[in-house]
Amino acid sequence: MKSKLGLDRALVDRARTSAAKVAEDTQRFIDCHTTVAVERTVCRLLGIDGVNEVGVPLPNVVVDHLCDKDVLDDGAAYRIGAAMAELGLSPQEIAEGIDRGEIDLAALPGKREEEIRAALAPVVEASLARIRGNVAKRQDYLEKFGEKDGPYIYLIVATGNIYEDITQAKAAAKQGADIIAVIRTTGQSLLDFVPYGATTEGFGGTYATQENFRLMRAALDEVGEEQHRYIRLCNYCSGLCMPEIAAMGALERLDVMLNDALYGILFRDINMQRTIIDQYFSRVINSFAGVIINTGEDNYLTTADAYEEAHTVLASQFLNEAFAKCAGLPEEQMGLGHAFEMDPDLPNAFLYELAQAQMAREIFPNAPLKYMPPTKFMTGNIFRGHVQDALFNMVTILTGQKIHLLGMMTEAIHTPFMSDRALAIENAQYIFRTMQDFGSEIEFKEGGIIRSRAAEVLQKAADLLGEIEQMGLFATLEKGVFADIKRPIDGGKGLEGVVRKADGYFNPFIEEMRKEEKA
Amino acid sequence: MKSKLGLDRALVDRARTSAAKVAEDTQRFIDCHTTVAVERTVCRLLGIDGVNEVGVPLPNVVVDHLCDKDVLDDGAAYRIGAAMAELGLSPQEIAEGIDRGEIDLAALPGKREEEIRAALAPVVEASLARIRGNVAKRQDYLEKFGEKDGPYIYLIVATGNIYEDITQAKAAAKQGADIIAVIRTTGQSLLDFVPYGATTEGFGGTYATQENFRLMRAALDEVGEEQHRYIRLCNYCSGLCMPEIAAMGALERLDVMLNDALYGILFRDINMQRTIIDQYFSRVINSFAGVIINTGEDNYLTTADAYEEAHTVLASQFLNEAFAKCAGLPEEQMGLGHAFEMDPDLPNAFLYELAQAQMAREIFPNAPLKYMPPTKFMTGNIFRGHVQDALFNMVTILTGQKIHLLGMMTEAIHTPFMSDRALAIENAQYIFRTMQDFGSEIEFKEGGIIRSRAAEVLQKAADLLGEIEQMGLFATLEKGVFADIKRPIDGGKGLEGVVRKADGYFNPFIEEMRKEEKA
Amino acid sequence: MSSGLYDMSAKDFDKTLDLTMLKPYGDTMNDGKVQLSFTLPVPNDDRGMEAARLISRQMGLSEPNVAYARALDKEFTFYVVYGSCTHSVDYTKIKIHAIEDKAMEMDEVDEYIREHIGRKIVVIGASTGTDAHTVGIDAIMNRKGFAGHYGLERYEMIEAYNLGSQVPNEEFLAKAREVNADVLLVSQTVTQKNIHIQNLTELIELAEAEGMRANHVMCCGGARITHELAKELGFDAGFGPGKFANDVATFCVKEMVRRGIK
Amino acid sequence: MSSGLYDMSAKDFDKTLDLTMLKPYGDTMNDGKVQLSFTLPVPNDDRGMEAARLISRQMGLSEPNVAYARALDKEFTFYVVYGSCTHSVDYTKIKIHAIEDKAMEMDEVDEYIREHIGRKIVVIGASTGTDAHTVGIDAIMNRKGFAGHYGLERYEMIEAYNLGSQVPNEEFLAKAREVNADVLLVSQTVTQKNIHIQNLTELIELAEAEGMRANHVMCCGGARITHELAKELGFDAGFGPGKFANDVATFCVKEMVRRGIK
Ligand code: B12
Ligand code: B12
Ligand SMILES: Cc1ncc(COP(=O)(O)O)c(C=O)c1O
Ligand SMILES: Cc1ncc(COP(=O)(O)O)c(C=O)c1O
Repeated sequence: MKSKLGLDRALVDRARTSAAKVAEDTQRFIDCHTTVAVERTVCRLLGIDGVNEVGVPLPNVVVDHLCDKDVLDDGAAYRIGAAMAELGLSPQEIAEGIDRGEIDLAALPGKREEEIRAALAPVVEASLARIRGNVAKRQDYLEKFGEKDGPYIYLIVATGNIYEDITQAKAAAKQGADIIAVIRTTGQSLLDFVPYGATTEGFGGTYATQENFRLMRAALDEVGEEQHRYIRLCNYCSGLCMPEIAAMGALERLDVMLNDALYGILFRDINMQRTIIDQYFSRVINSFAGVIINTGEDNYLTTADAYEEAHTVLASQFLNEAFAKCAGLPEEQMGLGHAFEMDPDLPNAFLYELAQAQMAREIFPNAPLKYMPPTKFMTGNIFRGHVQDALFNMVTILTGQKIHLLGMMTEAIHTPFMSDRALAIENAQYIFRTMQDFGSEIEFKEGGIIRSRAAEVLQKAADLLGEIEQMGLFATLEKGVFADIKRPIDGGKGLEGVVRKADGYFNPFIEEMRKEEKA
Repeated sequence: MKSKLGLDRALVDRARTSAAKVAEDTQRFIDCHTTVAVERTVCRLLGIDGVNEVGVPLPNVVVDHLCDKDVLDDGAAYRIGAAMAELGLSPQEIAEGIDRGEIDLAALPGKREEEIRAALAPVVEASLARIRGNVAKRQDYLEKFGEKDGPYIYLIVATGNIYEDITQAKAAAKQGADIIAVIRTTGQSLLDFVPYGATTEGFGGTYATQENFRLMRAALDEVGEEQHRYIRLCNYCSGLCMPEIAAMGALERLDVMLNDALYGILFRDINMQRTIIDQYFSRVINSFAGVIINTGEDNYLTTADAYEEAHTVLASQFLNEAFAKCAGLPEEQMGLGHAFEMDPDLPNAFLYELAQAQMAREIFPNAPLKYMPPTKFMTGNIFRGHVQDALFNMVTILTGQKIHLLGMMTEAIHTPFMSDRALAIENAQYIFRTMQDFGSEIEFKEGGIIRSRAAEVLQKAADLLGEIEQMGLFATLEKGVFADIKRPIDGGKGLEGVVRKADGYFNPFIEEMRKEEKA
Repeated sequence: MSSGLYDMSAKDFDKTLDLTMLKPYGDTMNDGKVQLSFTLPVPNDDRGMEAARLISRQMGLSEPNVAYARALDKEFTFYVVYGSCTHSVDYTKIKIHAIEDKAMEMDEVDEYIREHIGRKIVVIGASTGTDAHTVGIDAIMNRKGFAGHYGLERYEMIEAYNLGSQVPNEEFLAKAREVNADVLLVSQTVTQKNIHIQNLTELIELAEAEGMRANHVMCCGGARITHELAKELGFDAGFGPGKFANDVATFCVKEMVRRGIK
Repeated sequence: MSSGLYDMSAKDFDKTLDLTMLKPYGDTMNDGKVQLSFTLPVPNDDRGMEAARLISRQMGLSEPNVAYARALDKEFTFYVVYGSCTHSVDYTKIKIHAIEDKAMEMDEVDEYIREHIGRKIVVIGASTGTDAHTVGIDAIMNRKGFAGHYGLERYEMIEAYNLGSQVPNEEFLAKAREVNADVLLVSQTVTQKNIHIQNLTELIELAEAEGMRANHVMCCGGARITHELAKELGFDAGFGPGKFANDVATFCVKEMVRRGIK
């Protein structure tokens, strides 16, 4: 694609280099730490599942046990592997034993690493094979039904009840949705465990559970077969259980995961060390499972002003890209985020928005950019809201955004009704059709508002990344550079779940998954 | 304005020349005919007003009388002037006398033309002075409040009740309307008289009466003073009373009049000779009164297909321009019409529409183009309708249309509610603001869809006008070239009101008004 | 040790569809959700909001949520309301006046006429009264038809007369007599102040007065016409949006046979 | 000789506004026009149309016009309806729980506190429960304020503590005791399944249990909060959209004086 904005390529490179340095710097910190979530993820990937009598998930039982015994720094793999070698039990049996108080992982005799790894190997391989199977199945579907050109129409369901969600999701898929995201209930991102089983109660969303994933996946496959389209499934892994949910998604063939390096820190007040460690493993998993990640830059604009703070969105995209690269994620899976949050009262707002979207497109040419609809300036006036959404749809078709999260005219009122979704799809399809080739028909005047705006935002983003490179990521977050939000390095939720790795620590899944990275 | 379409100027000139020839040709026919409507108009301008006991307007009483006596071919001015000279009565007194059966215009002794003209002169001058006064008053207002850049927001009111119309119009004006059009009741265009007085019953619209004009004018002046904006008033003169209503508008300071050379023929099955004669005088009046005319090309697209028949719209614009020039109307008062009637299901429809609108803008650079909203493809789905209207608003702001008739989301359901209008204004203002400079920011790719479409439509229109030039206007209308509608030269309504002028015929108003034509 | 909690509430959830108590649906069966908008002739203030809420309650909405209020003028305010409708209908008991005949295609209609009537039938159509809208009647009558359905003029066994628009009722009936019409088709588009009802009623009354009602099939159509309304007004059938020439042709020929009009 | 007619009908027209019988307004006083949209869990066919019409009738619409029907899925259909509401409300009898105090500006509030209370007052705010929305409470508390109204942190005579979001009710009250708060401000944005009502009720009950209710001014706010609802739940006041720091400050200081909280 020919640049329509005449962006300064050297400046783009400078910004990207700064971001890479920040990420590499942080990666050194990540590499010597683990967290309770990371270790619960290892448990899950080793096949530990289910809840105990009082409803505590077994991965939590095991990891809480390791914490209590103060041996989490060895890693769950090491300790469980040792137990497998010693007791000849499966990880699940070991977890159940721990729950019954019959097994104490800290009290078992030590083993040599090779022995432990050997015990783990078949279980690790089984788990990886299941995920590889999911990747292949997705590939099959795509080959059978074909991949979609143009934007993916992305819709949320959020009734709180997985069965109602399915009813809604199927209707949406038939109407034209390409991606269905099941929004999580409020508060789940602050749970330091993943609920279990099919759930029918939630507020503003539905619990992310493995069973819910499975139910929705099956439902979407069913409509997909009927419609001869592959319908992608999306959920959220940000929060205190980031890698765990990524693992569940990998196991149940989710296709898209909300997964931002900084979101939990900024918007959920999760401790920054915790999140930054968790995001790494989660992205390794998503990368391996062929899952597209969605980053959350759109959230900045719900608190900060979209015109003033546009450059922080771009800077964060560069950072998310850099962290994703550190985790081996291919560009084709980087759904970097941004959002249409311009004030409807601002003259020429559409032009600024267009500049921003086109800029993102040109700077991250291979990324399936995730573009979020107006939310902040949506009001109870559903009629104007529908027009705001139409303009958002226009920007996507004019600039080639890929993951297009449909806006709802009732955004300011409630989580979507079935009809809200249908009208939103109709709106998007109409705009995409009537303006099909508009993007390739128009050029932007040299020295005009659009080009100047893009140049200005890029300049500011590059400067900001330069500063962050000097300060380092943690200090930047402490200073409140993003979204006006200051977070202390030792504040927020979940810091108590961060542990420095011991010498013998290993995580077989990170090792194996990274081996298979695509070129 | 630099051409964005690279139109072939020679082709534009050729089309314009063809149209001019057609109009000149027709003008020769017009010049030797008059109609009952023309003569009633002369009566009105001579001050004849009111209705008789059974509700027949006095201008009709007089003209019916002249018809009965078979002397209409002398013209009302001649006969009334003669009576004035003879009886020393005012035209109104003469009309009343006729109504009482006391005066027989055919039975009075003949007079020399100079004598007749002398008797008429003060009355003619008084009438012209009143209209000149209206022009000056409008000018004063515009100087005081300033003229609007950008598009005029044009809204209709159509309750059937002039008092409810006023309530609606005032609300609309406060919300941002620049032009208020009072839609006429269904059927009025086929009345061969103009109803009298304030009216409170109508279907799909309100009767056009001089009193209704006056009431609404006063109401709009009142809000205008309050809002520090001049609010323009629009009504419809097409139909069997075209010049009469133009005269009423001139007397009551209307600013805009629907007035198309062909509309009545095609869409109301009015006889073509009748309409073509009537339109001439009506345009002379509108020209003199500083009234912008709106032509009705949009109507073609409610029956024919907007993609297929786009060239007939352009051809008709050329014809309306040519006829307007024959009547001395300055370009600044030529509100040539077109409409956004593209099928929402047609891929790239927006691009074709944009091409058409931009083309009209470039071909008629000084005309305050009148652009009509989607109607044909509006459905009971008010939500999609609101988006269709938003796209229409976009085309206007991108291409500089001037008279922008707002679309209503309830177009397929009912004549507008007060809230429909408010939402429509909000929609337009939002689009105009958020895309304020978008038009000047973008260029259209050479050889692209938009430019090619414009070239194709222009070519077809020029060819069509070439054919019409050969055939002549009447034969063209008989063949059904426009809007797929065939009209026989002697068919339709109102032919019996057409009369060949006698030798002594004169129309003092046409003479005087045309003297004052702007350069 | 975690900052989260282990427990999560789980309640029973009624998601049973009961067709005898059918309710609007937002995102959960039986939630009753509806959207409303309207204007009240009052100023935009707390009292107006409350009035909007009360009107909504009267309409049977529980917990109406006035999501938007906006002054249209000093004394007019527009409201958007969401709420849960407490009313329900017994869907199983709904009686519809629907046309039972399954629509035949053009060829089948022609065949049916040949077989059951044995001569060309005569159909006359118009948009009557002051109504100038022809697109609807043209959609039914014109050869080229509409939305892929050929018009009656193209039917071999139908002789079709389309009088266009603004045809007075008297003139319409006169013409029907003149051409010996079997079927009379009337289109009405303008419905403001129920002018269509006035006009259609007048036509039926005239037809009855002139003794034409019994031996003619009379149908009306238009954007706001329903079969139910047509029946109420004394027509044999009514056709709204989404109905095409073959729908009306099917009905008319079957109705002729049913009524023994030959 | 003309093809037109001279007569035109003219009927009486009721255009009187009667505030004791207030009705929705479309384009004519008392026409009662409202717009409705909803989904029914039934297929899109004649029977569904009729169900939509019946539901609308039950809501009190006369002559409901189902302007649009569209299948959302095999068994779900969306309808847009227009009709005339036969209900009316007596506007003159509407009682509103509105805050009577005319909002003072920041300086006036400070002055009022100096004069009538004579010391800095302490205000504590949070978005409580699982609610993570802070923009609302920030709009009220943050120095920079919102839409041109400075936040409470900027008031000279107010000591303001903003605890942010997702603050459990117990923690909120504990903090209030710790800082000796006079005024407690709670924001609630998520309202799905009435979680806000649950949460606000719990707070009031806790406050009462801990003997804190009487000597504190307690207000809540949020996009779906009305003053009426707040009163019902036992708060002193509620603030919805379009309310700013000076509105709540005015109410709170006057309420303190009214209740003799010094
Ligand atoms: C095109 C159009 C016009 C054109 C008409 C051109 C023409 N030759 O017909 C023009 C521009 C001339 C026009 C003028 C007016 N119009 Co007009 N017009 C429309 C418009 C945009 C589309 C109507 C249409 O063509 N629909 C397409 C046809 C195919 O649909 P249909 O009629 O429903 O027909 C289908 C079925 O109903 C059925 N059917 C219809 N008739 C029949 C008959 C039989 C026997 C059968 C079996 C079936 C059948 O079959 C068809 C195919 O499925 C509508 C708005 C809209 N989007 O609906 C306004 C609309 C109908 N017009 C309206 C009005 C008010 C007017 C005017 C009165 C405005 C004015 N005061 O100037 C004038 C005057 C007309 C008059 N004297 O009657 C209003 C009516 C409001 C109301 N409910 O009363 C509408 C709804 C617009 C609005 N919101 O104000 N109009
Ligand atoms: C911004 C936003 C977010 C941001 C919040 C960022 C932040 N730091 O606050 C993010 C992206 C994080 C977010 C997340 C979610 N959100 Co949210 N979000 C919004 C959004 C777009 C705007 C809200 C807003 O900021 N309004 C602006 C402020 C200034 O308005 P306000 O709160 O009404 O405040 C004014 C008054 O009400 C009053 N006021 C408010 N509080 C108080 C308190 C007092 C004491 C006083 C006196 C006055 C007062 O004063 C203010 C100024 O006038 C709305 C949609 C919308 N357009 O309204 C959805 C919305 C509120 N979110 C919603 C949902 C469901 C969620 C999620 C639960 C979705 C999910 N499952 O992931 C999550 C989780 C949040 C959680 N656990 O609570 C729903 C709520 C539906 C409902 N009615 O229950 C909405 C309506 C969107 C939707 N249609 O789905 N959201
Ligand atoms: C990156 C990212 N993760 C997660 C979420 C939402 O998750 P939760 O509300 O459960 O924290 C969002 C929502 O916008 C997001 O952008
Ligand atoms: C040029 C012109 N005249 C008149 C009218 C409407 O007038 P009537 O319905 O009274 O014929 C229109 C309506 O679209 C029009 O375009």
